Amino acid sequence: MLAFVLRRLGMTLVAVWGALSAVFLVLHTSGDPALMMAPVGADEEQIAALSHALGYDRPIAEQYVAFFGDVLRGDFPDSLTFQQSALHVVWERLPATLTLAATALALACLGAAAAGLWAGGAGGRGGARREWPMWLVFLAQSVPGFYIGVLLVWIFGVELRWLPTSGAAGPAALILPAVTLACGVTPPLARVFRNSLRGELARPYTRTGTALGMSRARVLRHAAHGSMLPVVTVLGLEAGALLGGTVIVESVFSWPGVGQLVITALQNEDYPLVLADLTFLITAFVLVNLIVDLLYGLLDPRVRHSSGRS
Amino acid sequence: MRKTRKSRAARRNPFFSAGAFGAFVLGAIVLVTLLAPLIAPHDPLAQDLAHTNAAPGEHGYLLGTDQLGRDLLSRLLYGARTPLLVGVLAVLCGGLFGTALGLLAGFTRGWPDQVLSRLTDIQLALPSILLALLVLSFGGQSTAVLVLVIALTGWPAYFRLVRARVLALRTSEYVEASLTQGIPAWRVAVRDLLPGVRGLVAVTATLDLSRAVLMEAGLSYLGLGAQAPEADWGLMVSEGQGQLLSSWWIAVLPGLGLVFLVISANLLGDHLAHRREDHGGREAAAEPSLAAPTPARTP
Amino acid sequence: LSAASPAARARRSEAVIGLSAAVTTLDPMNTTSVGTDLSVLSSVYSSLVTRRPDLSIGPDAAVSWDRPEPTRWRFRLDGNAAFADGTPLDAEAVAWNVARLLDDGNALRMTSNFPLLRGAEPVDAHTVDLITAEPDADLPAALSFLYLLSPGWAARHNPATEAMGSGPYEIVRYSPGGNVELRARPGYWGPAPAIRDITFRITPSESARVSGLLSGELDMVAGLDPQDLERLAADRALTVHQLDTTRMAFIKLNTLTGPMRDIRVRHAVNYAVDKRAITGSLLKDTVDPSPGQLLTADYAGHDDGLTGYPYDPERARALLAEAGFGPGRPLSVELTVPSGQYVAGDLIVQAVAQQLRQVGVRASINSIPFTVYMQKYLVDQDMSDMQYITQAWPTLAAGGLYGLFVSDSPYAYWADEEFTDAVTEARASTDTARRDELYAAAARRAREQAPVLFLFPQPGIHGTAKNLRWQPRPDDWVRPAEMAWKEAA
Amino acid sequence: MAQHHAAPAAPPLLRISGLGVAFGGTAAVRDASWEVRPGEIVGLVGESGSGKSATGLAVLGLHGPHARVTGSIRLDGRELAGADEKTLRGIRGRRVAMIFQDALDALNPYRTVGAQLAEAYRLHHDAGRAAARERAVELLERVGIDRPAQRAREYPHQFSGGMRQRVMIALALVNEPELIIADEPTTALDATVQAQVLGQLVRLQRETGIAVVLITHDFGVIEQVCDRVVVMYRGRVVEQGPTRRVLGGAVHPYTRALVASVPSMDDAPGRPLPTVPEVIGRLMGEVDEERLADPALRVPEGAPRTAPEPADEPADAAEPAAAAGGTAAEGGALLSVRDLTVTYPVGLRRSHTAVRGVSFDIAPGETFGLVGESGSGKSTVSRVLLGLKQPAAGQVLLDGEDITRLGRRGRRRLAPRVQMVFQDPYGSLNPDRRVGDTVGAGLALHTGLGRAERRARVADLLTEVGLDPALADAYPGRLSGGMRQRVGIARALALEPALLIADEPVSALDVSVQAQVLNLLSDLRRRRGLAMLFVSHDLTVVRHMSSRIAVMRAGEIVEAGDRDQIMESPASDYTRALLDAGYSISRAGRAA
Ligand SMILES: Nc1ncnc2c1ncn2[C@@H]1O[C@H](COP(=O)(O)OP(=O)(O)OP(=O)(O)O)[C@@H](O)[C@H]1O
Ligand SMILES: Nc1ncnc2c1ncn2[C@@H]1O[C@H](COP(=O)(O)OP(=O)(O)OP(=O)(O)O)[C@@H](O)[C@H]1O
Ligand SMILES: [Mg+2]
Ligand SMILES: [Mg+2]
Repeated sequence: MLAFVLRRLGMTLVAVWGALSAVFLVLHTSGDPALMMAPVGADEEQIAALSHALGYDRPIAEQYVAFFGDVLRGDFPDSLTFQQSALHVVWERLPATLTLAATALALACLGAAAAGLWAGGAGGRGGARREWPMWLVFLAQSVPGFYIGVLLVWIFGVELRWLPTSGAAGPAALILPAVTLACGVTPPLARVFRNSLRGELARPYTRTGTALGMSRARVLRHAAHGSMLPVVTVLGLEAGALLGGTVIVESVFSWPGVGQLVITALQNEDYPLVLADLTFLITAFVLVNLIVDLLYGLLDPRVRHSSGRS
Repeated sequence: MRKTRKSRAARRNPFFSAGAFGAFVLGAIVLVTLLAPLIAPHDPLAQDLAHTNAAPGEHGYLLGTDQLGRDLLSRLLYGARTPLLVGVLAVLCGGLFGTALGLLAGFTRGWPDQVLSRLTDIQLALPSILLALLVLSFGGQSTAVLVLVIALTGWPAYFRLVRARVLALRTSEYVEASLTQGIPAWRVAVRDLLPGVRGLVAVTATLDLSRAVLMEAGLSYLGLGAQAPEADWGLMVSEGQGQLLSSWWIAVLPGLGLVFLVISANLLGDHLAHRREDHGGREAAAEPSLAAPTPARTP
Repeated sequence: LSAASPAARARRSEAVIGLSAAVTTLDPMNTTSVGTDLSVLSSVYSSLVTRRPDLSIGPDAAVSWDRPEPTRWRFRLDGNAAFADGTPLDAEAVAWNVARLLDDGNALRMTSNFPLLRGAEPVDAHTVDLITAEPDADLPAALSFLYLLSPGWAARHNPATEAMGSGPYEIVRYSPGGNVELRARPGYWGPAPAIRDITFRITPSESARVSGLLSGELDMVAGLDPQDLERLAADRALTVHQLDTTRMAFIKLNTLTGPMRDIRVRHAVNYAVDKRAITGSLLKDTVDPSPGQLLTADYAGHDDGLTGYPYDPERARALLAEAGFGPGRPLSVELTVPSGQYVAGDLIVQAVAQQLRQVGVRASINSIPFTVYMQKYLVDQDMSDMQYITQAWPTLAAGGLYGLFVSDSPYAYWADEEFTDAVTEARASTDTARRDELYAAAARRAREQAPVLFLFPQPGIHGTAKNLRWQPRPDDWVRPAEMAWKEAA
Repeated sequence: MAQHHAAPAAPPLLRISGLGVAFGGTAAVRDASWEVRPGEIVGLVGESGSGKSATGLAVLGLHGPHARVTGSIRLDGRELAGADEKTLRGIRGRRVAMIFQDALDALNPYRTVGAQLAEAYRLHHDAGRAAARERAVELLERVGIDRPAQRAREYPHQFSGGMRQRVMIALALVNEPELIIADEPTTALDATVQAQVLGQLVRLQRETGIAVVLITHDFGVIEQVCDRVVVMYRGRVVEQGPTRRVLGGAVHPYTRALVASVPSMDDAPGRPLPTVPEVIGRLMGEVDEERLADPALRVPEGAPRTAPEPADEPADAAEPAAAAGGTAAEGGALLSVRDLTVTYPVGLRRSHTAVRGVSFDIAPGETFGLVGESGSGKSTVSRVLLGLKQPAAGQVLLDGEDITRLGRRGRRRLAPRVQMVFQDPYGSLNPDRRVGDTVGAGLALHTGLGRAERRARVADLLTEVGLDPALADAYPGRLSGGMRQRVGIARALALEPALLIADEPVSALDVSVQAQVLNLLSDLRRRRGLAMLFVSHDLTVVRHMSSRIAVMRAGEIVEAGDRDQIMESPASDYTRALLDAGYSISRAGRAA
C-alpha cells in the first residue's frame, strides 16, 4: 500500500510540474510581463528597470528555476490589479469557490446516485420506464452550462423572483449556481454509475448472491459497492470539469470565487494573478485525483494488494 | 432475418431510433448551414437600426431581430458555421493526433508509451477550459488557434482509448499470428490494429464533436472564440443575455440551436457506441464499460 | 426571502449597491477608477473638497479655500476633522499626504492627475498651502479626488489592503475581488450618513446587475445599458434616472499613421455614420449626437455655436474617392473597442462598422480587454486606425480634456499646431474672455480637422429602488453617503 | 469413485418434467424431463450450448429476465417453476445451492471470504455475527483450507483457483442444503487441482448425503463420479440412465458417437479418432441435426454396442518419430532447444523466471508433446520458438542456426519455417479481415505470387483443411469454433513450414469438434511430414498426438522421454500425480 501511495504521489508531482511548466511557457512566450505591469506613460527606461527588478530580463531557464522556487515557497509576486500577494488574493476567494463546488458535487452525487440506481438497478429490466432519468441526464449533458445558467437566472431570478441571481449572499444565492454547476457534472457520473451498476449486476458474483437467497436490495447493495470504482475514476476526472465549470458559472452568476477571478485576471493580463490562480486550480485538481487514486485502493482490495501493477 | 435482428436491437436499445433522429438532425443542421447563403432571407450582418429588438413576426422578421436590428433567422442559419467548422476541424486534428499516438504508444509500449502517457496525465491536470482560456488570452485568438486549442484538449481521450484497446489487441492471438507470419510491425499496426480501433475512434469522434462544439460555444460566450459581428450561436447567447428581460429570443433561440446540435451529436454517438456493444461480439463485450466513452462536456 | 427585499433593508437601514468591477485596492492614491474603487473609498476617507451631485465643488475636510498667490492655494481645515483612530486631520497630515502623492518612488496612479502641484506647506495647525508650478485654476477640482490618509497609521499598515480614514463609513469586510461591506462610523465628525450598512456587491455582468435590480437584490446600480431602460422603467418598484454624463464618446482616429492621415478620409468617416440612428436605436434616444465637439455641455469652454457632421453617405463616398479609395481599392481599417468597458460600446462599434461598410470602408472590429487596449493605446503607442473611447476630465475644465489632444500628449495621436497653440495659450491665460475665445477656436479647429469621429455623450442611466433617495450625477461617483431611504409609505 | 446407489424406491428430490427455457426466439431447453433422488450424483452432460446451464439456472429461477420457462420443476413435490420471489429466496442456498464455474468471478471480489460465508449463513439462520463467523471458519476447514481463521479474512483474489472453488463449495454447503447444482465446477482448473476439488466434493457428498447435479462436458469426470447421467443435445435430453449403461452402451446414436469421439488412455495413440458425424453416419446414414436431437431415436439393432472401428489406417502416427527419437539429439534434429531460460519483468526491477534451463530436440517429422499444468511455461517456450519473445539465456537452433538473436529481418526469414496454431479460435482471427486475407497474408509477403495465384493457393489450403473454398470471402464472425480453428491451421500451413507449433489447439473446442481437429493435425503431419510441437495440459490428448513427451512444471522440464515410457513408467512423482489425476474414460469397461 505504501509503495502504491508513493508511486501515485510521484505521478501527481510529475503532473503538477508538467502543467505548471505549460502555464509558465504560455505566459512567457506571450510577451514581457513588465510591459503589462508598467504604469501608464512609462518610458522604456522605467520599463527596463521594472523588468529588471522583477527578474524578467534574466534568461528564461533561470526564470524557470526561480519560478518553481517561488511556487515551492508559496511566494508569488504581487497581483497587478490588487497590488498584494496574488496567493493571498486567490486564498481569499477560495471559500466561495469551495462552497460552490462542494455543494454542486453533493447535488451531482445525489442526482447521479438516484438516476443511476433507478436506471441501472433494474439490470436491463423495465425498459423505458426505468430509463427516463437517463434521458434527463442526457439532456443536461447536451445543454451548455452557460445556457442553463442564463435560463435559470431568467426564469427563477427575474421572472419568478424566487431566488437570488448573483453574488454569494446567503444560502439561497447558492442554489442556482450550484444547480447549474451540478448539471455539468451529474451526467457523466450518472451514466457511468448506471453502466457499471448494470455491468456489476451482470457479473457472476451477483448471481451467486441471488443463488444464496439474498434479496434484490441486498444484491443491489453489493453491486453498488462494486460499481463504485469507475464512478470514482470519473469523479476524479470530473473534478477538472467542475473547476472549469466554476469559471463559467461564476461568471454567469457573479459568484466571487477563483473561477471568476481567473477570467478577470486573464482579461486584465494580470500575469502573477493568473499564475497563482492556475497553480491553485491545478494543484486542487491533481490533489483530488490523488485522493481518488487512494480511494481506489480502499475500495478495491485487488488494487491494494497489487501495488506493483495498476 | 436482417429485419428481425434490427427490430430486436431497436427494442433492446432505447437509443436506437434516437440515433437515427440524431443523425437526421445533425444532417439537417449541416445542410442548413451549407445552404445558408441561399435560404437566409437577409444578410446576417445587415443592420436595420429602425427595427431593433423586433419580436418574432414583427416588421416581417420571422424570428425577430437583435439589438442591431439584424435578422435573427438569418443569423441562426449562419450561426452553426463556426461551431461546426471549428468542431469538425478540431475533432479531425485531435482524433488523428490522438489515434496515431495511441497506436504508437500501445504498440511499441516502452518509453514512447511512458512519455506519452505522462503527457496525457499532465494535460489532464490542466482543466481544458482553463488551458483554452490561457492559450487564447495570451496567445491571441483566431480560428486556427481555436481549432488547435480544442484539438489539444481533445486528443488525450483518443489517445487513452486507442492505447488501451491497442494494448489489449496487441497481445491478442491474431496480432501475434500476423507477427509470426513475418509481417512487419508497422503493417500489423495498420492492417490489424487500426481496423480494430476504427469503430472506437468513430464513436469517440462523434461524441468529441459535441464536446468541441460546446467548448467553442463556451469560449465564444466568454468572448474568446468567435468575434463580433460574426453570427455564432455561443456569441449570440452572450450578446443577447442582457436582453433576456426585454427580448428573450435574441439569446434563447441560438442557445436552442446549440442544444439541438449537441444533442444530435450525442444521440448519434450514443447510438454508435451502443451498436458496437450490440454487434461487436466478443471484443466489444470484453471491453470494460468505461471504454465506451461518455460524451465529454464543457460547461 | 423577504429579507432580501429593499423594503426590509430600508427598515434595517441597509443598502446593497451593484458594482461592475471588483475593488482592486484600498489605497485611494493608487487608483483612478471613480465608478468602483474611489466610490467605495470616498465613504471611508475624506478629501479636502468634494464634487457635489450638481458638479459644483464644495467643502469636505476643508471649510474654505482661496488663492492668495497665482501659484498658491490656501485651505482652512475643519477643526473637528479626525481619523477613526482619533488622530486629527490637520495641516501636517495634509502636507504628508501631498508629499506621499508627489514622491515618484511611491509610483502612485493618482500622481499624474496633479501635473502642476509641487508641494504643501502647513501654515498653522488647521491651515495649509498647496504650491503649484504654474497658476492652476483647476486645483480644487482635482483635489476632490485626493483622499487623505493618516500619516501615523500609514506607517504601520499597508494601505493597499487595509483602510482607516476620516470618512463617514468604515470597512467591515473586504477581500480582494469580493464584496465590500461598510458600516457608518459612530464617531464621524461630519453629518452622519442616512443609511447605516452598505454592501457593494460585485456583479460584473450587466445582465446580473439588471436582474439584481429587478429582483430586488440590489438597491442601486449605476451606468446601465439603455437597452434595459424600457424594462426597468416599466418596473414599479424601481426609479430610473437618466441624464448625460460628462464623458464624450467618439471614435479616435490615428492621424499619425495609416489612412486617417488624410483629412478627406477623416471627414468621410464622419459623414458616413448616422449618429442619430445610433442614439435612436442603441441608446434609446437618451442622448443627442455631439455637435462636433470633444466636450460635453458640462465643461467650462463648451462652444454652443458648433454643429456636427450630418449623415451624408454620398459625400462620404465622394471624399473617399477623392482620397483614392473606391470599389477597386477599398479602404480597410481596424476598429478597436475595449470589450464590455463602455456603455453599449460593443454595439455602437458594430453599428459604426456596418455603416462604414455601406460607404465601402471595410472596418474589422477588434474587441480586446480594457487593459490590453490601454496598453496598446498609451504604453506601446500603437493605436489602431480607429478606436472607440469615451473621455472625461475630472475637473470639468476644457483645458484638461483638450490636454489629451495636444501634440505632445501620448493620448493625442494628432499633431496639430493650431489646436495645440490655442490650448496652451488658453491654459496659461488668466483672462477668462480671452480664454473662452481661445477654447472656442480650438473647438472649431478640432471640428474642422476631425481627429475623431464625433459621436455623442455617454448616457448615464442609473436605477434605484423606488424608496431610495439619491440625486443622480453626470459623473461616475456612487456615494452611499448621498443616499437615504424615504420614509416607508 | 461413487459406486453406491440410493434406494431406487426413494421418491425423487427434484423432478423436472417437460421443462422448456426460451430466450426470445431461441429455445435453450426443450421438453426436458429427468429427476434427482436424494443422495444421488447426477451428471448433466452435453456439448456447449446444449442447455445444461440454462436447465440448472431455471431450477432456482436464476434464468434472468429475458428467459421464459415452461413445464414443471418440483422440489419435494413443491412447484418451483413460476414460484414467487419470496418462495424462491427461501429455497435458494437453503435447500438448493449452486456452484458456478469460474470461482474468481462467482465470489464477490470486494469482500473477504469469511464475510461472504457469514453473510450467506445469516441469510437463512438467525445467528449473531460472531456465530456466523465461526460457522464460516468451520466450513473453510471442512473444505480443506489451511489456517481457516486467517484465510477467512482474505479476499478471493488472494486464493488460488482451486481454493476459490473450495470456497464456492463451502458457500454452497454453509446452509446444509439437500441439493447442490454444480455447473462445471472444475473446468477452469488444472488436472491435479481438479482431482483434489472433485475428490473433496465427493467426500462431502458422501458425508452429508446431499444430492448433487454435476454439470460437465467431461466424460472422464462423469464416469468416475456420477451415479446417473443425463445427456443433452440441442436443448433436449436425448438419453439418461446409470452411468455405466450410458457410457458402455448408449441407445441413442448421438450419445454413442459422443462417447466414441473422446480420446482415451486405452486407445491406440495416433489412431484417427472417430468423429461424431462419422460415427453417426456409419450408424444411421444421413441424419440432420434436428432429427438427431430426437430423444426417441435409437441406434439400429444390428449396430455394434461399442464404438465402431475407424477406417483401417495403420495406427502408426508416432512410428517414424519413435524411430528417430534416439537420433534426434545427434544432429538429426530439426529444432534443438538448449538451456532455455526466459524471464518476464515484474514491476520495475524484479523479474519472474517463467522458463528455466529447458532443453529438448525435435526431429524432422516428429510430434513432440509438451504437457504441464497452467503457468508451467509451455506457452512461453512456444513464444520463444516463434521469435515473439527473447530468452534471457540459452539457444534455440533451427537447422543448426540460432534463432533467438535474430533481428527483424532474420525473424522475417524465420517465419516461413516455423508456424503456429493458436489456442483461441475466436481471438486468433482478425474479425475485420476476410478469411482469404488472413490465410493469404503470409503468401503476399513471402512469395512472389500474384493476386490470382494467391487466391488459388488459398482455395487449395482451405480445401486441404476441409473447408469450403468459398469461405475465403467470409468474415470470421460467421464461422463456428471448429471452422475457425481450421482457418488458423490453413494460415499456418500457407508458408509450408517445417515446424508447426500447436499451443493447446483443441482445449477451447467441444469434444465433438476436438476429434476432428486432432484428426486433421495428425493427417497433415503425416501427409506433409511436418514436425510438430504439441502443447497441451491434457495428458490424454498429448498422448494421442505425440511420440515423445516432455512434462513441464514451474518452468522446468521434470521428465522427458518416449510416450510409452512416460505413460507407463513415469520416473517423476509429478508425472505420476498428473497421470493419476487425469479423468479419462475407460473403453475397457465398455468393451466388455
Ligand atoms: N441470457 C441469454 N440470452 C440469450 N440466449 C442465451 C442466454 N443464456 C443462454 N442462451 C442460449 O441458450 C442456449 C443454451 O445455453 P447454456 O448456457 O445452457 O449452454 P451450456 O450447455 O451450459 O453450454 P456451455 O457448456 O458452453 O456452458 C445457447 O444457445 C445459448 O446461446
Ligand atoms: N507477458 C507476461 N508477463 C509477465 N509474466 C508472464 C507473461 N506471460 C506469462 N507470464 C508468466 O510466466 C509463467 C508461464 O506462463 P505460460 O503462459 O508460459 O504458462 P503456460 O504453461 O502456457 O500456462 P497455460 O496452461 O495457462 O497456458 C506464468 O507464471 C505466467 O504468469
Ligand atoms: Mg454452461
Ligand atoms: Mg499457455
